[in-house]
Amino acid sequence: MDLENQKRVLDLSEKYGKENVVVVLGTAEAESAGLTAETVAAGDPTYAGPLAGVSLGLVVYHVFELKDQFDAQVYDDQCGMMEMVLDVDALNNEVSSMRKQFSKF
Amino acid sequence: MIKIVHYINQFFAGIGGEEKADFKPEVREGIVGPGLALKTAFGNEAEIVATIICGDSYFNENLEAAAKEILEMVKKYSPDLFIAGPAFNAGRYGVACGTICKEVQDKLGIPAVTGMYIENPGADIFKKDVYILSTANAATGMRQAVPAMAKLALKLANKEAIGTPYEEGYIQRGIRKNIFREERGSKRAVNMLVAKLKNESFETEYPMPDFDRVTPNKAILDIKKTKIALVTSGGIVPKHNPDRVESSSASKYGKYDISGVMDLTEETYETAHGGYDPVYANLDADRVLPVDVLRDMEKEGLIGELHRYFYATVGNGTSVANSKKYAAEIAQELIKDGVQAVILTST
Amino acid sequence: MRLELGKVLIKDMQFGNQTKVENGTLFINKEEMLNAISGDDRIKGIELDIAKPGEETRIMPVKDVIEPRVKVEGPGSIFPGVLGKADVVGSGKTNVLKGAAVVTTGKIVAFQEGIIDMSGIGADYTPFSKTCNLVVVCTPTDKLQQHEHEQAVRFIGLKAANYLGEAARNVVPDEVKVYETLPFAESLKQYPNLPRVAYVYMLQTQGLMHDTYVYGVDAKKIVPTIIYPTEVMDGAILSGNCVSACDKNPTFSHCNNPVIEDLYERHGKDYNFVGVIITNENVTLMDKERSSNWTAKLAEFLSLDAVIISEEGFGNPDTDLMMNCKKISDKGIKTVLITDEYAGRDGASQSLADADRSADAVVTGGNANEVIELPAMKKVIGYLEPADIIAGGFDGSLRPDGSILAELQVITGATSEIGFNKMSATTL
Amino acid sequence: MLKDKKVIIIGDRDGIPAPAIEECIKTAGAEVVFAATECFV
Amino acid sequence: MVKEIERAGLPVVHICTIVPISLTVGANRIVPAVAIPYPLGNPTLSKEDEKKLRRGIVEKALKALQTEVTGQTVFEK
Amino acid sequence: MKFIQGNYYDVLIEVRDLVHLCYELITHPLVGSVKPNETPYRSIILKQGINTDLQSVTIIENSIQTYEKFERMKSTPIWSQRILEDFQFVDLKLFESSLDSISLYS
Repeated sequence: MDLENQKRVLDLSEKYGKENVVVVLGTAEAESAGLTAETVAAGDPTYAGPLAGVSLGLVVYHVFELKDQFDAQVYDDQCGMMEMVLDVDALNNEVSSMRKQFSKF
Repeated sequence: MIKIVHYINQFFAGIGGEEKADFKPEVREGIVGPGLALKTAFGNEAEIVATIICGDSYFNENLEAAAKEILEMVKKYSPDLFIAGPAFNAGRYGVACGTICKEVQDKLGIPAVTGMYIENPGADIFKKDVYILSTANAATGMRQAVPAMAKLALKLANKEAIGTPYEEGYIQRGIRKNIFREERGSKRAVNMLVAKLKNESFETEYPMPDFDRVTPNKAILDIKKTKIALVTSGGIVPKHNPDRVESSSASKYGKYDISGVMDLTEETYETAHGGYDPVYANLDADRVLPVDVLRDMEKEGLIGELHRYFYATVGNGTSVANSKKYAAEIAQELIKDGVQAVILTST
Repeated sequence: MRLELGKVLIKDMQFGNQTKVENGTLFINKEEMLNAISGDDRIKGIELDIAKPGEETRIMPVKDVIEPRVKVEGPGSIFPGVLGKADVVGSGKTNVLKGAAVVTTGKIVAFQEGIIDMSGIGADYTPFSKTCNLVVVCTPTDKLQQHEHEQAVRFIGLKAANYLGEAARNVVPDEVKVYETLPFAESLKQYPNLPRVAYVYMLQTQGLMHDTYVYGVDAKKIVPTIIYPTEVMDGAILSGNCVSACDKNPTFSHCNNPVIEDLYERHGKDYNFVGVIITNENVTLMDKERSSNWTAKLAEFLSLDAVIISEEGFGNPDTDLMMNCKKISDKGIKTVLITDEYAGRDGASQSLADADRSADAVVTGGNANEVIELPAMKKVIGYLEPADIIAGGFDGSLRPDGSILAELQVITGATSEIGFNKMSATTL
Repeated sequence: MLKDKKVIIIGDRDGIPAPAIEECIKTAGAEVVFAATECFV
Repeated sequence: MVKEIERAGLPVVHICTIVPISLTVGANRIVPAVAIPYPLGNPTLSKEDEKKLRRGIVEKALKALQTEVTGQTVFEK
Repeated sequence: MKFIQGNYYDVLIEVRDLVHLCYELITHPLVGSVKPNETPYRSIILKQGINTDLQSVTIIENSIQTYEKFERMKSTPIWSQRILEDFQFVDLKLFESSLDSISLYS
């Protein structure tokens, strides 16, 4: 995950309180989805960024997991196309497994 | 407790990417970046007392000075163990990790470990000298790399016997080590013979030196429009060898402008090659590098263009790693300059 | 050709009143034996000594190791063409004093190598620490030429083994093993469906102290030829090679060639072992070309499917090995090679002086350059001083306390290229 | 689930980009405090 | 060396004296040369003849570059 | 017959230069099992040819590499006269054996 973005996540979670922050991902590949989820929940697994060794424990979802929460029409317009192309199950599994392991809220 | 100094680059120190690659060596007390992961892996057995950070460009462009500077930093902490990286597939980071590990090992007598992806150029250059843990090609492999590196590092620090590359996960060093096998040699030979007869798999105990092959590139369609470059391992250089290309064990190569040069003469060119009688090449370097003929052909329109630079190394005694490195660099430059085909001459 | 090999197991060796085998002990009448082996006026004196497994004894510099054997039935005698007539051997019955060996020692030239330690770490590397050894120490007359000296010691060793072998003539062997190879046409009929394999046996043949003899003929003067495996067991091939201790084949190893033994093990099951092609390792390139052409030709002539090729020695034989491998492979015959390595003390250098792509199945006897520390021994038979100058030794090799720091090269049979040992090397 | 939460969006140039996710989030009654699109290749 | 240039995507012809070495180092298009101290020359010839000889070798090299090959190929004298 | 004042290596280098000038190796430069970092003596037989002999080049280059490998491990010691004479003797015997082999077909 981008080093700049790690910094923003760190700052924002301090500003608003970790329990109030939710991270939503739009990642295309299961592997990078998992890594990003791990970064914001457990810390940067590559140990290169500001989140190295920092376990924020943030709640993290892939956008596909939240389908029911959104206006169906908007979701369909924005995400419908990619939902057909990408491996939704793999992505959801990867992110939810990270969430279950590392999210504290 | 075992004291460790850890070396990382500017990226893993969170300083920045390519734009910060000229970052000069700096030492920080305690742990930075991937050191955190190492700390977890080491538990109570070892402690990272300092982290040295250096930009990849800075290191590679100031190789000797940087190595010296870093060595001094390491010395101050008199650690029991030195760890660099892991560098994954980052080429210059890999070279830096390898260089500094070798220096620390050779000059300070401190065991050193690094980690790299097997195709990292640093791995090829340093695998003989340094234990390099085989890692994934990107930093996402940190989680797998670190515990294995820590394990190997602890063994080295405690002077325990190091197992095979397969057992320990390091990149094969190419070092032959005597072992005792289950069966006597003749029995092993018979087993191998039977496996070979039955077309079953078997493993040779002594692999022949590398016979790696490359698929040939497509032929040139219109040679009359082709820009051709000359490269030689015959050591042809301008008179008096301005770049001091060495007569053997070449540690550099030369790149020479031949725009306007129609013929290589005794007064202007010579050979730096130490592997053969140089008299004939010194009298007429075209005998090794046919500039005169190619100029004629260029004039006659038989070829598109002769590239304005030629490249020269000496073939003998050049280490495989070096010659690979030079050739890769030369090839990149040639492609950038729009060269479409190469004539390489060897003695 | 069918040979019954009777093994008389020897567990102990002692000097006694009569030379005989009793309950696994070989008693030797020293007087009688000295009488039997002396008579060469080039040798001033001969001493006999015994070295047994586990003793703190070092033998050096070792020239040859010979196993005592005796021909009980069938044509010829042991060491044909040398001690007896050049009759074709390899059939009938032969008895062996299994567990006994004759070891010859001598300073033929100043830089001699060849160490056998009977205990300690060095003993793990040589097969001859496991045998009860009768050591023959010969003192040459003054100013004896080296090649005369070499020849005298070689003959005395053979005579000694022959003398001891006689002790097994009338003993009922503890174990009998039968080895049989049929004439080629019959052998094909016997196993029509099995792949045909042979053993290409390379012999060191370069000159003084680098020679091998076949039925008494200097093997550099032969062209590659075919022999029955059992001929080798009766002493058809003898060593006159005493330079490279670790990877030369002493006469003992020729008679007990493990490649032949192990090829027999699966003969008739996985393949048909049809015979042995012996070839040489010469000094001139033309000879090398000719010999390798001939081995390949013979391999083709026998319609072989696969061969095992073993090397002897270091450096230029690598060229012979690769030539043999390449030319035989080019005929569509599969090859397995046995060699050893000189990869440097750190193991980082190129192991062989030659290489070929076809050599894709190689068994190695290990890196001869690896350094080993041999502890001091209570007793030294032979001469300790050469340690400094033996191959693989170096200045300061021999320490004041009698221990030796040297490369494995110095140990007789350590990196056997006919696969005598379990030692090998791997890439780290 | 999302109501009244502060949402950080990490989109993917090759997956769902941040602005698209943002549109959706708005319909769930949450506040987007940061949105970025990464390129993961 | 020749292998790395080929690997980078440039067709390369190797003019060398010792063909087996060229085969070992993995060149694909190989043109044999004259002798080690003078791969593209011959001091016993006159200047003109020597240049003619050299031109012959270079022409063969260019032909090699224009020839499609699938594996290691030696363009004989 | 050319005598090279120097050591094993100097002989190898001279032979390499000759090979590059179209001489052909008759005997293998690493003849015998005496290691290159032991003996200071070496006799090698060559014959003048017309073209560079490929096999000779490969062999001499490999031999030089082998020599360098051994020399890196441990350089040839300074031997006493007695040992030097023995090395001379072995070199002579190997040389004679080469001559014997050659006379078989010339």
